Amino acid sequence: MKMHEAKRVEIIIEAVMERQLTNALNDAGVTGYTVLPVSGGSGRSGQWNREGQVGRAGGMVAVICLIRPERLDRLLEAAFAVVEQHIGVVSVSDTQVLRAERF
Amino acid sequence: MKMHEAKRVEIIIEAVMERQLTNALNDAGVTGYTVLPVSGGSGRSGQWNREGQVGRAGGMVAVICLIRPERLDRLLEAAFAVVEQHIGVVSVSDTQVLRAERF
Amino acid sequence: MKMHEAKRVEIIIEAVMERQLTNALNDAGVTGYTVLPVSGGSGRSGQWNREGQVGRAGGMVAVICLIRPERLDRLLEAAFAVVEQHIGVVSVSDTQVLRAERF
Amino acid sequence: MDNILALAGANLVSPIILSFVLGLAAALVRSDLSFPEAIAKGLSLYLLFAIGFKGGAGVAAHGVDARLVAALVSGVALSLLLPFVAFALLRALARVSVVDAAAVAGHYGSISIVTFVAASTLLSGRGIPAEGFMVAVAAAMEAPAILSALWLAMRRGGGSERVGTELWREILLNGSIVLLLGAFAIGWITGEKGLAEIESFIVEPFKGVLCLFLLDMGLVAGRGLRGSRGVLSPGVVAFGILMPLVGAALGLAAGLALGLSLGGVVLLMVLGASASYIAVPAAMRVALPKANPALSLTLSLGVTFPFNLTIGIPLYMMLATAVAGS
Amino acid sequence: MDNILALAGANLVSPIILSFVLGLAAALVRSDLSFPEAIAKGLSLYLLFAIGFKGGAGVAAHGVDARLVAALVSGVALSLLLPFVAFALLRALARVSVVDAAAVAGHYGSISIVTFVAASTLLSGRGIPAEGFMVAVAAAMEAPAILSALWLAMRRGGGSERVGTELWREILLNGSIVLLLGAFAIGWITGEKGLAEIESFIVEPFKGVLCLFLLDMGLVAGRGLRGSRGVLSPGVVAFGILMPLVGAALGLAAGLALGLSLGGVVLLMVLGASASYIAVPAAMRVALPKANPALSLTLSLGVTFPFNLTIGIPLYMMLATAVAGS
Amino acid sequence: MDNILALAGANLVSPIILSFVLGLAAALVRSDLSFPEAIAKGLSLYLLFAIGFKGGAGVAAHGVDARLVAALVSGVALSLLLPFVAFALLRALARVSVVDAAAVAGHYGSISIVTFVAASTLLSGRGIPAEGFMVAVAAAMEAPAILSALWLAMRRGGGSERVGTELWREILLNGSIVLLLGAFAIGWITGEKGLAEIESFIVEPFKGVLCLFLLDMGLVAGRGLRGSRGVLSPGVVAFGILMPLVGAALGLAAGLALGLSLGGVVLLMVLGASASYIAVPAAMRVALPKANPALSLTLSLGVTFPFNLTIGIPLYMMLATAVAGS
Ligand SMILES: Nc1ncnc2c1ncn2[C@@H]1O[C@H](COP(=O)(O)O)[C@@H](O)[C@H]1O
Ligand SMILES: Nc1ncnc2c1ncn2[C@@H]1O[C@H](COP(=O)(O)O)[C@@H](O)[C@H]1O
Ligand SMILES: Nc1ncnc2c1ncn2[C@@H]1O[C@H](COP(=O)(O)O)[C@@H](O)[C@H]1O
Ligand code: NA
Ligand code: NA
Ligand code: NA
Repeated sequence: MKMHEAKRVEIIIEAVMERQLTNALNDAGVTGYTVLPVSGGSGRSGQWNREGQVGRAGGMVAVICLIRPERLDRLLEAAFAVVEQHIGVVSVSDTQVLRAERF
Repeated sequence: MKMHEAKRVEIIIEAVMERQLTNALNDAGVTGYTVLPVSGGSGRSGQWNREGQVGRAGGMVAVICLIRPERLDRLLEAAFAVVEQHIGVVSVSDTQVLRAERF
Repeated sequence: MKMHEAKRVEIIIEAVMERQLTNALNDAGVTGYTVLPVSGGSGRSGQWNREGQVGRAGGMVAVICLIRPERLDRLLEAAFAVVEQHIGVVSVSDTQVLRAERF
Repeated sequence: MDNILALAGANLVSPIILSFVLGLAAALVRSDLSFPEAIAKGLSLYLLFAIGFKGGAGVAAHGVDARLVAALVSGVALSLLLPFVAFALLRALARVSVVDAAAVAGHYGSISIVTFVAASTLLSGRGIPAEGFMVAVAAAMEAPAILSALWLAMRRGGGSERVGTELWREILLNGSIVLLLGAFAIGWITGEKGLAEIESFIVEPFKGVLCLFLLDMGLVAGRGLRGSRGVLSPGVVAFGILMPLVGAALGLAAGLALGLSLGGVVLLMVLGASASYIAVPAAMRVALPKANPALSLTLSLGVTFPFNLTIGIPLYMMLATAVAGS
Repeated sequence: MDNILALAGANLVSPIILSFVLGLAAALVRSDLSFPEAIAKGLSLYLLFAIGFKGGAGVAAHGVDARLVAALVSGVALSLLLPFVAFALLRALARVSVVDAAAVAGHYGSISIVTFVAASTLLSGRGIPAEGFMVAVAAAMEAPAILSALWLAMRRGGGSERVGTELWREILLNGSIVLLLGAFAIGWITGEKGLAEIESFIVEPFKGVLCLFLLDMGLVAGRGLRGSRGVLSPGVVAFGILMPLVGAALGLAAGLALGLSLGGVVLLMVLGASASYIAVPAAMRVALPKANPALSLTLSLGVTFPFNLTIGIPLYMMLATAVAGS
Repeated sequence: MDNILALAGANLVSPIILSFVLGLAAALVRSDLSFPEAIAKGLSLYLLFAIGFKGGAGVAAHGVDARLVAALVSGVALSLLLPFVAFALLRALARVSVVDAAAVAGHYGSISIVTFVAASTLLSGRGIPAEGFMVAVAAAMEAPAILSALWLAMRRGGGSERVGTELWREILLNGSIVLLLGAFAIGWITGEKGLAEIESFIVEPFKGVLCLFLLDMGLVAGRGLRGSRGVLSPGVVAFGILMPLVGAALGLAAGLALGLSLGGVVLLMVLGASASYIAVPAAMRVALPKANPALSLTLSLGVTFPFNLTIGIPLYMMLATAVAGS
C-alpha cells in the first residue's frame, strides 16, 4: 500500500476550550480532526475524573489531527495560541497515511 | 526493559462499519485491537458530534491495532478494502511494544 | 515552534487496574497522564465490548503518558509491575512536545 | 380551514411541541445545551419499549383483529412503494444525484417512530382510539424501503453493492425494530395484567419523557440545519414538505381500504408521511456510502419532522376525520 | 409438581421475565440492540437505591427485629461457606484449573442483587411479606465469599496474591455494597415518612425499570453465551444448575433455623442460590488475574441467572411453602 | 434557637439530605461508588426542565405578577453586586491572589440551582407557597456575576482577557440558563393544562430524582474535598461559611423591599447565599484560565453547598419567618 509521510498532532486540552481550538484549527487550514473523550487524568494541577460531573469545567478532550508535514507549523501556531494560557499538552509524532489527497 | 519494534495502526472509521472492519482485521490474522469512542470531528464531509444522537449513523470510532511490522501489509489491505468506500482515515506509526509474543 | 524530544507511552489495561496503575505511575515520578475510555476490543482472551455492562470487570482503559526520554525506563518498570499479571498492552512511540518544562 | 388552524394552534401550544421548538431554537442560537449521547439513547429505548408494549397490550385487550395481517402487508407494500414516488419527486424538484436521491427515498419509505408516538399521544389526548397493532405496522414499515432504495441506486448504476450479510442484519435485526416488536409481543402475551404491573413506568410518565426526547431532537435538528448551508436548496426543501403530503395521501387510501378506525387511518397517514432518522441512515451508510448523509438527515430531521410535528399531524387528523368520518 | 409448573408458568409470562428473554434472543440472533453503558449503570444505581431504601423503611415500620443480627451473621457464614461447596462441586463435575474453580466459587458464594430484586417483586406481587432487613443480609453476603475464594486459590498454590489495600477496598467499599447499605440506612432513619416522600420514584415505576434492566441483562448474557464456545462444557453447565439448588438448600436450612417468615426464607434461598456478576468479577480480576473471566461470568450470568429467574425462584418458593408452611 | 435546631434537625433527616451525606461519606472513605457522567447530566437536565416548567406553570396559575420585573432586576443587581462583597471578604480572610479571588467572587455572585431546588422542595413540603417566577430570577442571576468577576480581575491587573464572542456565548447561552428559561416559558404558555399532562413525570418522581442527584453531588464534593489538601486554609473555609450568610442577608433585604411572599423571600435568600458549580466554573476557565479551578469549586461544592443544604436553608427560613412574618 502506498503510504505518505504525515504528522499526527495530539492536543489534550480543557473541554471548555474545544470550540475555540477547533475554530483555530479550521482557520489554520486544517482539513480535518477527530475529538476523543477523556475520562480522567493527572498533571501539575492535580488529579481529576469525569465521573458524576455535570459542568464542562474540569474535563479534557483529546483532539487528533493528521496533517501534511509542511502544514505543521501553521497548525502548531494556531493551537499554541489557544493552549498557551490553558491547561493542556501538545505532542507531535511522525506517521504515515493512506489516501494523502485527503490531508 | 526489552522492547520490540512494532507498528501502531490507527483507523478512524464510521461507527456503522466497526463490525465489518474488525471482522476484516480478524480475517487478516490480527491478534488484537482496541476500539476507542470518538465524540466528534471534522473533515471534508463537514463537522459532526455525537451529542444527543440516537442512531449509529453520523458517528465514528477509532480502532487501534498494534502489530508486528511484517504483518502490516496484510492488515492494511484488509482495512483498506473496508475503508475505501467509506468515510475514514488510516495512519501508521512506528512504535515499540513490551511482550512481543502477544502480537 | 520549539519542540522537544519525548516519549508517548500508551498503556491499555483492565479498568479494574486503573487506580493501581496510576498510583504506580505517580510513584515512578511521572508528572502527568491522561485516561481515555475504551469501548471494546479483542485479544487472546477474546472479544469484548462495554455496551450494557454494569460491573467494572470486562472493560479496559487507555492511559497515555508523555514523558522525557530519560524517565522512560522508570515508568516502564513501574507500569510493567502492574500490567505483568494482567490483561493489557504497552507501547512506546517517539514524539515531540511543546512546553518541555511540563514533563 | 379554521378548524385546521385551531387544531394546529392547540397542537402547537402543547409541552411536547414547545419542547421541540425550544431545542431547535437553542441549537440555532448556538447555545451549548446538549444531551449526552447515552441519555438520548436511553430515552429512545424507553419510548420504543413503552410504545411497543402498549400496542401489544392493546391488541390483547381488543382481541386479534382480522385486519392485522392485512395491515401488515399494506404497511410493507407502502414502505416498498413510497421510495419510488420519493425518488421521482425529488429528481423532479431538485438537482440531486441518483445515489443521493435513492438514499433520500429510502428514508421517506421508512418511518419515524417518534412522529408516530407524537401522533398516538395526540390521538389518545383527544380520546380517539386506534388499533394497537399499528405499532407492529410501524415496525414492519421500517426496513422494506431500504430494499427499494438499493434497487433504485443499483438500477441507475449509482450503487455497486449487493446486499451482504451485514446489511441484512442491519435491515432485519436493527435494534429499534427488535425492541419495538419484542415489546409488542410482551405486551400482547402479558396483556392487561402485564400492563397494570408496569403502567406507572410506561404510561404515566410517558408524555414527560417524550418532551425531553423532543427537546433533544430539536437540538439535533437545529445543529443539523445550522451545518446544512448548501445542502438544502429550495427544491429540496419543497420535497421535504410535499413528500409527507404524498405519503399521507397514500396512507389515507390504504387505511380506508383496510377499514381501519379513524385513529388507525391517522396513524397510517403519519407512517406514510414520516421519514426515518435512526434505522435507515445507518443502513444507507453501510449500503450506499457515496450518498451524502447530510442531505437525507437534514431533510428528514430538519424539514419533514418539524413539518409533521407542527402542521402535518393535525392536518392528517382533519383530513381523516373529513373522509373517514366520525 | 403441577403446582411448580403452574407457578413457573405464571412466573414466565410476566413482563420481567419476558424482557430478559427478549434481550437474550436479540443478542443470540446478533441484533445490534444495545444499552449504553451509562444507562445500564444508571438503571442499576436506581435499583440498588430503591431496594435498599425500601428494605430500610420496612425495618423502620416493623421495628428492629431480634433476628436481624442473627440473619446477618448467618448470611456472612453462608457466603464464607458456599465457595468451598462450589469449589468441590465444580472440580468434581468438570476439568477446571484450581484458579478458575476458586474464582467461580467466589461468584457463587456471593449474591446477585437483581435475582434478589426479582424474587422480592414476585413475593410482593403474591402478597407474601418478607423481612425488610433481608436487603442488609444481601449486602453482607456480597463480599465474604471473595476471601474464601482467595484462600482456596492460595492454599492450592494457584494464586500468589496477598490481599492488598486495593483489594480490601474493592471488597469492602465496593460501590454496590455502599449504595445498598447506605440507602438501607436512609430508609431506616427516615422511615415511613421518608418512603412516602419518594414513593412515586422508588416504588411505583420500580417494576418497569426492572424490565428494562433485565432486557439489558438478557442482551449481555446473550452476547456472553455467543462468545462462550469452548468455555461451557456439559460438566460446567451442570454445575451452573446444580450449584444454585445446593445454595438454595443451605439457604433454606439457615432460614428455617433463623425462624424467618416464609418470604424471608425464600429470599435467603435466593441469596444462596444466586451468583454475583458485578462485585465479585471485578474483585477477582484484581486478585486472581490468571482466572479466566469468561468462565465465571458466562456461568453466573448465562446459566445460573436465567435458571434462577425462570425455574429457580418459583421452585424455591414452592419448597419453602411446603417446608415452612402457611 | 431551639426552633432552628428543631427545623435543622427535621431537615437533616430527610432522604434528600441523607442522600447527599451518603455520597459525601462514600467518597471520603474512597468507595468506588460513582455515577456515569451521562447519568449525572441526565439528572440535571431533568431537574432544570422540571423546576423551570413548574415555575412557569405557577406564574400562569397566579397571573403575571407586577413584581416579576422588579424581582428580575433585583436579582440581576444582586448578582452584579455580590462578587464585590465576596472579593473583599475573601481577600480580608485569606491570602488569595487577585485572579483567584475574582474567580471565587464570580461563583458566589451567581447561584446554585440545586440549592434552590432543595429549598423549594422544603418549602412546598411545609406548605409555604412561593412565587413561580423565582425560577426566572434564578436564571437571571446565573450570569451577571461573571461580568463583575472579570471586571475585578482586570481592574486589579490580574486578567488579560476581553470578553470575546465565545465567552459571551458561554455567559448568555449557557445550557442551564437556556433550559431553565425555556422550560419556564413552556410552563407559562401551556399553564395548568400543560402541567397536568406531564405532572407524573416532572412533579411526582421529582423528590426521588433529587435524592439521586444529591447522592452524586455528595460523591463529587467528597472527591473534591479529598483532593483539596492545601487549597482549603481556615480563612478560606471561614469565607465559605460567612459569605452565604452575607448573601442571604442581602437577599432578605431585597426580598422584603420587593414585597415578596415568605416563600419568595426565602428563595431569594437562598439564591444570594448559594454559589455556582456548573455555569460559572466553565466560564471562569475560559475567561480567567490562571485562576485555580480547585479553589472555587471546592469552596462552592465542598463547603458552601453542604452548609446551605444542612444549616443554611432552615436558618434562612427561620430568619425570614421572624422578619417577614408567618
Ligand atoms: N505528561 C502528560 N502526559 C499525558 N497527559 C498529561 C501529561 N501532563 C498533563 N496531562 C494532561 O493534561 C491535564 C492537565 O495537566 P496540567 O496542566 O499539568 O495539570 C492532566 O490532567 C492530564 O489529563
Ligand atoms: N486530517 C484528519 N485528522 C484527523 N481526523 C480526521 C482527519 N480528516 C478526517 N478525519 C476524521 O474523519 C472524519 C471523516 O472525514 P471526511 O471523510 O474527510 O469527512 C472526520 O469527521 C474526522 O473525524
Ligand atoms: N495487538 C493489539 N493491539 C491493540 N490492542 C490490543 C492488542 N492486543 C490486545 N489488545 C487489547 O488488550 C485487550 C486484552 O488483550 P488480550 O490480553 O490479548 O486478550 C484486548 O481486548 C484489546 O483491547
Ligand atoms: Na414514510
Ligand atoms: Na450465592
Ligand atoms: Na449567590
